[in-house]
Amino acid sequence: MAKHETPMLDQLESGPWPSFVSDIKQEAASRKAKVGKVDFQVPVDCPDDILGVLELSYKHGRTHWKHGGIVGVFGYGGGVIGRYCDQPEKFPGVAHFHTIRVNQPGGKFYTTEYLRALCDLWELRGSGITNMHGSTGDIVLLGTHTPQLEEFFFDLTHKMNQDLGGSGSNLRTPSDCIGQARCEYACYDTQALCYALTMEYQDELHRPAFPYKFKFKFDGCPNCCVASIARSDMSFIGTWKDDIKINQEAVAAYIGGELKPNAGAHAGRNWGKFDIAKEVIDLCPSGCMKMDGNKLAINNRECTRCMHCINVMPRALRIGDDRGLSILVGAKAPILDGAQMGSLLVPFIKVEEPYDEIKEVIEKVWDWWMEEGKNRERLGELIKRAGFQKLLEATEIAPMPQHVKEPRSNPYIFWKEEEVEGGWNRDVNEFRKHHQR
Amino acid sequence: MAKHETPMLDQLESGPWPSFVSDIKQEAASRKAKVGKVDFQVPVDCPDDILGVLELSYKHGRTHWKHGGIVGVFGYGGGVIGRYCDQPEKFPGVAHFHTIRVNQPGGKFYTTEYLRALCDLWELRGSGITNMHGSTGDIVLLGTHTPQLEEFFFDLTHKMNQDLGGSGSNLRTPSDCIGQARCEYACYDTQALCYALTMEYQDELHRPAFPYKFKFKFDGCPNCCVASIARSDMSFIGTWKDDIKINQEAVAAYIGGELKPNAGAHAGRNWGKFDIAKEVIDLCPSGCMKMDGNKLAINNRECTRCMHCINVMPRALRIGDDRGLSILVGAKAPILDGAQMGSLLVPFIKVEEPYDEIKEVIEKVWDWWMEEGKNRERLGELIKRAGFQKLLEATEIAPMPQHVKEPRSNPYIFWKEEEVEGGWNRDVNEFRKHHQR
Amino acid sequence: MAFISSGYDPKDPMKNRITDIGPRKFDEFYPEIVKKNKGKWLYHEILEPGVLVHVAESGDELYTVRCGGARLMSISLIREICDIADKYCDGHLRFTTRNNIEFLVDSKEKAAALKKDLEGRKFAAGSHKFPVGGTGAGITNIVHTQGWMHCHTPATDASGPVKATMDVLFEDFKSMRLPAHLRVSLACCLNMCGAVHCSDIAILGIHRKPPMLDHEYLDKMCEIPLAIAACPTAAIKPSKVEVGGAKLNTVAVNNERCMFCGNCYTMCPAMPLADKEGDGIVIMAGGKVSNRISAPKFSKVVVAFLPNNAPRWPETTSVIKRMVEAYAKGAKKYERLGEWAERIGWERFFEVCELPFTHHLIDDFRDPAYYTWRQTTQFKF
Amino acid sequence: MAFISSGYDPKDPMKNRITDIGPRKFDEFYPEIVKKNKGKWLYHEILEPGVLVHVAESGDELYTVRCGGARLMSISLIREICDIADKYCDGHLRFTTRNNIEFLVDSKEKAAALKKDLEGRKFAAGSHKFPVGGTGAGITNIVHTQGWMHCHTPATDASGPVKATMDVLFEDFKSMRLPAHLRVSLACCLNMCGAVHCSDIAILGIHRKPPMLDHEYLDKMCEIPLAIAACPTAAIKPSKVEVGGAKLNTVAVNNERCMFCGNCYTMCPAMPLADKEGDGIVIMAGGKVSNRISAPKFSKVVVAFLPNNAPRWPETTSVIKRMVEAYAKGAKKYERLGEWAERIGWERFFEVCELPFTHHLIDDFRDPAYYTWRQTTQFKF
Ligand code: SRM
Ligand code: SRM
Ligand code: SRM
Ligand code: SRM
Ligand code: SF4
Ligand code: SF4
Ligand code: SF4
Ligand code: SF4
Ligand code: SF4
Ligand code: SF4
Ligand code: SF4
Ligand code: SF4
Repeated sequence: MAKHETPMLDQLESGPWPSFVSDIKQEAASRKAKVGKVDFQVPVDCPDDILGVLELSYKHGRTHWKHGGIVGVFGYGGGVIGRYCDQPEKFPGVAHFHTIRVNQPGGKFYTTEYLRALCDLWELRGSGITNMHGSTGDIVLLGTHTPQLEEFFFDLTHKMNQDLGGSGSNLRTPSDCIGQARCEYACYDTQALCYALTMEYQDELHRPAFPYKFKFKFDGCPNCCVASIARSDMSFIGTWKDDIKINQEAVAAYIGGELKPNAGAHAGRNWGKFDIAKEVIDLCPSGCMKMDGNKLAINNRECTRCMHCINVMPRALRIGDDRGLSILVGAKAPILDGAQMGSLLVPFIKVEEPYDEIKEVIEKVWDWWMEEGKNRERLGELIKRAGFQKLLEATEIAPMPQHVKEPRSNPYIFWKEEEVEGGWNRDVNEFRKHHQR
Repeated sequence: MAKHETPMLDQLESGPWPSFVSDIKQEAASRKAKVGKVDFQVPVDCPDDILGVLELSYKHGRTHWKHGGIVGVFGYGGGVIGRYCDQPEKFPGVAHFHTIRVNQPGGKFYTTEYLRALCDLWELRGSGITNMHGSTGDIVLLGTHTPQLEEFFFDLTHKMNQDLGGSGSNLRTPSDCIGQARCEYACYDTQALCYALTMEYQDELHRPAFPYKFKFKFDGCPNCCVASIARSDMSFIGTWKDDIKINQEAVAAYIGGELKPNAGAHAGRNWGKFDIAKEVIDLCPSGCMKMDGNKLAINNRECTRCMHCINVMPRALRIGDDRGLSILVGAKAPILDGAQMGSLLVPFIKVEEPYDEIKEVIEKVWDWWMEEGKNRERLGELIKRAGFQKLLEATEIAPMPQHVKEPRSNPYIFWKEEEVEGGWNRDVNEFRKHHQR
Repeated sequence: MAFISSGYDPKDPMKNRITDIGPRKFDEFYPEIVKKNKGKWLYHEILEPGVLVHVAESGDELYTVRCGGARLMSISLIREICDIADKYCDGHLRFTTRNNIEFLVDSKEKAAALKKDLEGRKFAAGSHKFPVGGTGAGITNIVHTQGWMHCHTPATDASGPVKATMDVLFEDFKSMRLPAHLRVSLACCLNMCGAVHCSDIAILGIHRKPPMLDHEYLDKMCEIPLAIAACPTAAIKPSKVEVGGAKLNTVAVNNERCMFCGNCYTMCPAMPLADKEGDGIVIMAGGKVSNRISAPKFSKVVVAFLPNNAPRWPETTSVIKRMVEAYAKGAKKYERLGEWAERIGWERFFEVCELPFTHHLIDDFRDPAYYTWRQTTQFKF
Repeated sequence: MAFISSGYDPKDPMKNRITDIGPRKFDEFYPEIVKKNKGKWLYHEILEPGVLVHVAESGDELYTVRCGGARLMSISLIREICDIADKYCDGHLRFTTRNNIEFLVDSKEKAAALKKDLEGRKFAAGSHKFPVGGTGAGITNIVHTQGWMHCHTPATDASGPVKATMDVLFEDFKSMRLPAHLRVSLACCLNMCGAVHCSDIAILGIHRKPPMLDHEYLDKMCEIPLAIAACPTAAIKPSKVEVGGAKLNTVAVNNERCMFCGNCYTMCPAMPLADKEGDGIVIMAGGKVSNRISAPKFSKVVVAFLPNNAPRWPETTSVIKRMVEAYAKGAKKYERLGEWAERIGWERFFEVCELPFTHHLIDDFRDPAYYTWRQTTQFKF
């Protein structure tokens, strides 16, 4: 007795992996059951209609959602993505279907108390359907009607002391890896820095003043568990300057087989006896490791901190103590000029409250981008267009070989006049005295 | 009693390396001595004036040569580079200083008889100064006066049965490595192919009909001793398809130290005992070698024919027997769009007289380039602008993974209408029936 | 239904309005054991697929049970998750950066009981609610986007292909037999929300037909200059049409130059691209994000097009399965898919994955394309 | 001097004119032993620097004595070379692709005598005429271009810097102590005639001042549209000037956009760039051509500018010497300079070669520049 026939979606209820179809159906049932108990502010059968629209898309092979235009809450330029169904008569429950982005907490840690409150609120004022989480990191509340936007926001701020996340041409919701909260590899407190900067830049987050979107992500180490290097205009990635700490007994234990390589990550297959030469030393990208008799020796000066040896032998090797982070800039998806990974701008910077040094870099980058960037031009695209040197000038960072994978292979250097002895002004007639036409 | 004071150049007579200054001085002296014996057709003191101009350039830090405009021999569009001195009064001997490019013989082998005849001719009709050889490969005869150009050409063709090389927007003088004439690595006869194509395309070589210059170079194997992959619009590089031939006794001899690794190329330093694992097996880029007990085993299917192992153990390893060449296209110097190495177009083609298969590829490439290429656009630049696919279409070569180092990382595929089911013509009103505005 | 006011006053929006308060502070949500040992973790171990222990300097042991799920989640399910967290984890839990759920407990026993409980829970129709796994050298949850569930520009669905793919890869979610992590991602259009541009395997929706032009309404619905400016290939020009006598401003598209990016549609709803036959899926492979051993890599296009064959996208799932098996068979321990492909050479990759190589896979987009062609005599037959 | 006619008749140029006959056929010039064993060589050995033996299936042994020389050569010197070839090699010799001279003989004894003879020959002022060497893992002859000896666009000389550099590298021409071949090349302007764009070490002339404009003559001397079209950065625009009352067509250059390539000057002699302070040398390093082990590589700019300090270019030679010594010290056997720099990282390369890193070395020329920046957290301090 479902509202819509959904033969294709029903097919997706089979198979072992959790079925979103079954889940939406359970929500549909739960809402029906609560009629009278909950005074739903958006149509009760909204989840049924979601399934209905989706089934129709499966039939047509096309989406049935259209542009949202500008909907949102007063004074904010982001946090809401407007959507309307292009078949509102068939699916009145989702005629409006705006998403709300709620700024997730650091490390995506929750208390059930918080989540339950959010569920109650979303049951009352929304579809009851969410994304835990969106790709940027937000809690994405999927679908409500226009009149509910302000109401929801008022409740969210007043009852839950919680704000929206970003969208539009502003700072997007920053996100971080779990880091020091549970990870021995963390070189700095990702959650603390992420939170501090999110709070410092609330205005940039809520009120579009940028040429385009701008993203921060915080990874505690080069393993990049929040994929910052690939997905954020500015990535903050933990690293260290001094030596990897070695526990030789534990090294021996790995060699001897008492400890599982890579913390057991490969336990699903018999890879044979652990071979430190083949599995660690030979794979070290900088070739800076060797065995001194039965002791492991690392030439730390040549180490590029790729994490491999530490990942393989976490009980034997630990990150150094002189910790900080590297800042990389410009990562983005391919549209329009091709994808970019972050490019190294600051090799090493200390992470110390109130993080003034870090903020200084951020603000210099923003000033330059807001000054030079075209509409809808991501930072990475501007760096490409203007040249990396320009970014260095704007941030007052001295050029160093760490900035490049390799020096330029074309000799087309744009010299500045002040760099050239005698300047550029010359008298052609002087020249002609020695060189006839 | 030199004609010009040349204090700076004189300085370059010291030091062990052969001094071009001393050499030019000796030519100046020789000409003076022959006055009366030889009826010099360009000023006797031409070599003195060369030194004079050069000294002046050392003083001024600037060249004193100017554009040659269009000088040459009747009916040819190339072979002569016009030059004039911008201080003709000071240096009448080099007031005109056109170079003549003489198409060198394959492998740059000569008989003294030929060279002497050329010297006599150049003594009579030119400066007596040459370049053995120019970067493209020609014999470059450095400096004569305009009236001598036709005279020289007449003598060259009639007395020496020798033609000019290329310049301008035409096929440039092809050149080759020594190959089978003296090299055990040669996978085909570079001199035979170079000569056959040079003769076949004499018209293209002498009469500019191309958008820009076009270069052929012929390397007998991937060692690339004539640098074809870096310097020719079309490089013909020897390779093979079957197995590297192994002489296990010789392998043992290398391991045992009876044979010098790399034919003694490293004899100038004590590198310690030869270690086949470290020096060969571990350096094999495809990792396809190993020792089976004391026998060397190569997984030839995975071999990329880089030559390393053969170079190190020439007496143990020999190129395969199923030989041919690879054709790479588009190499050029950086001007204007950045340098290009040749890109692989034909992985393997047999080398059999009359080379029709090879000529077919060449002519398809030329037809496309002459059709699509802009003025002064090198083949490599056209390929970049039009896309590698277009070249494949023009040459009717099927796309294969060998054509790429890696597949594209952007998904911006330019689909053709005929590839897409239902084509591109659609009725928006049909669409609107299911999707309201 | 009666409208329930939150207290918000439309006539005076600023009346005790609260703004710019940001997210709740992370430490409010930390479990005790995390508060106590934060920054003092010594090492960790993966005890079995989906179960981790982290040991702190204090000697404390933190057990994590990770389970997968559809990130498209109802509040009913979230409430069930809360019930579980209340029962075992004094009300704490977290989500991972790849949409898995992590329950944290302080003893092995609790972890075992919890795991048993989770594995037992199923939806009415029989699929797991909380499959435990997704750790180590296996395949974890697919990060994805909206698709036909919410977005206006998708060329495929997200949740459907993800479900279909995870059903096929389920065994690898629950085991750790692969040479290294294998990350699968999906994005439903070229905007590529997420990290599909650097995933081991990526499923990407693409359009293949140029926009339709809703001439009659175009000028009303769009800012024509913005639509024109949005096109990366300058394929859009201003133009005029006659509709029922009236001369209307509109645009013309040079179809030959269209790369089907959909930017015009984002700017102008009167230029829809979506089409049943035209739209479908591109498969990419060989990307990575971590800096482990090799630098991060972009994913490469390895299959130019597969149809949107709902509800199960069998062509897509079988290509992915083939790649995973070839990788499992051929790669060395610790070698990511892209590192493996580069070691054996892409010519071998296509061979062992039984994928045809078509002209679409050769880069012809702008200058850098040159660097993807083969500038050496080194290749394998 | 009396004009000597070749027989060419200006009034009837076609009169028994011979054209399109091409070069002489290679085999006319082969020594007997080459004719006999061509394509049947078994192996070779480098007996000592500059002396090679190639052994054929027939058992024949071909000894090669290679000697260096300035490719800028007088006919007097060529005649001397011929005398030597007549004496030892029954009138045969060849030149290598790097402008060395090779004398081929069929016995060890002849080779020894020949070598002795060659080493003995010197110019009046004392420099060697025919230094034997240039083989194996050493430094062979420098391939170069015209410079101030013949060309109109050079930013430095060719023969002079080459002589100065080879004097400094002479020991390495005569020995084989390096880890691998080390190729040095020179080109005197950005046209880069030769293979400087892929040499282990390259000396390259560059201009640093935009063209002067000879307004008064520009329109007379040049095709203005061609000059404008020649500029890769579109820095040149048409313009007008007043010279003595007369309005003349000319061009204007946007100096900020100029990359000093000299293309305009090649098209238009009224736009000279050459300047004593402005012109000088760029040092590039790390290129290679062979496909051995690694694919061919482009040279990278490692020193942005060194002055034209004639006649010895001491700044240039000392930088080169430093690089050679650092390479000799640091590289592994068989490792080319570029392979070494990549293994230790360019940050280390600059350190061990004691070269400053300046902003000029960061690529900012067009799109591909991005790929030269560092997109990983991996680097050395
Ligand atoms: C909701 C979300 C996908 C998801 O289901 O998770 C999303 C959804 C949209 N993205 Fe995105 N992006 C989302 C994360 C991303 C990411 C990943 C990230 O942030 O880590 C990227 C790649 C990284 C990057 O920023 O480059 C991303 C790259 C884009 C782009 C391409 C931008 C570019 O410069 O390359 C667009 C196109 C645009 O901006 O017009 C885009 C545009 C959009 C729009 C607004 C479509 C549009 O043009 O209106 C989508 C709205 C969909 C809807 O109906 O809700 N979205 N988008 C993600 C945000 C959820 C959250 O806040 O947590
Ligand atoms: C003579 C020679 C240099 C030498 O001393 O050896 C030479 C000399 C000139 N080259 Fe070259 N090129 C010479 C080999 C090369 C090579 C090397 C090769 O052919 O293997 C290259 C790099 C490979 C390539 O073709 O890209 C080369 C790339 C150029 C370029 C850049 C072309 C490009 O597309 O990148 C130019 C500029 C131009 O064509 O206007 C150029 C232009 C010139 C001009 C004609 C300068 C001009 O614009 O008028 C030079 C005349 C100098 C003179 O006064 O004699 N020359 N030129 C070489 C020819 C001698 C011979 O025939 O053997
Ligand atoms: C929980 C999570 C962080 C979070 O804040 O949520 C996490 C947690 C850990 N990661 Fe991660 N990674 C997490 C996403 C990632 C991502 C991001 C992604 O996939 O989108 C990456 C980059 C993937 C890539 O390179 O494409 C990532 C690359 C790594 C690596 C490098 C692996 C490699 O071979 O390149 C390690 C090191 C290792 O596995 O030994 C690592 C190691 C770890 C460790 C062992 C760190 C530790 O000591 O606790 C954690 C458990 C590993 C495990 O799951 O087997 N983590 N890790 C994320 C779990 C996602 C999931 O639900 O499966
Ligand atoms: C004579 C000559 C060919 C010719 O037609 O004239 C030649 C001859 C030989 N080359 Fe070469 N090469 C010659 C220029 C080149 C060039 C071109 C260049 O430098 O401009 C290259 C590419 C250089 C580069 O990669 O940048 C070249 C890269 C090689 C290699 C690869 C070396 C490497 O480590 O990458 C080998 C293999 C080897 O040396 O074992 C090789 C090997 C050889 C062998 C051993 C081949 C043989 O079995 O006879 C010959 C003697 C080697 C020696 O000189 O030690 N030849 N060789 C050229 C001598 C130039 C000179 O006077 O010094
Ligand atoms: S990025 Fe590093 S610190 Fe953060 S969770 Fe992953 S491994 Fe731990
Ligand atoms: S971290 Fe990476 S680079 Fe450093 S020693 Fe370990 S494996 Fe080598
Ligand atoms: S390219 Fe190969 S065949 Fe030719 S000379 Fe060099 S090594 Fe011999
Ligand atoms: S030729 Fe190169 S790739 Fe082939 S086996 Fe020898 S070293 Fe390996
Ligand atoms: S990838 Fe495209 S279709 Fe999917 S959510 Fe992002 S913008 Fe929408
Ligand atoms: S889809 Fe993209 S390329 Fe095609 S017209 Fe629209 S904007 Fe231009
Ligand atoms: S490099 Fe430049 S200056 Fe030197 S010869 Fe070639 S074109 Fe002339
Ligand atoms: S030197 Fe080159 S860049 Fe400068 S104006 Fe002339 S052509 Fe343009």
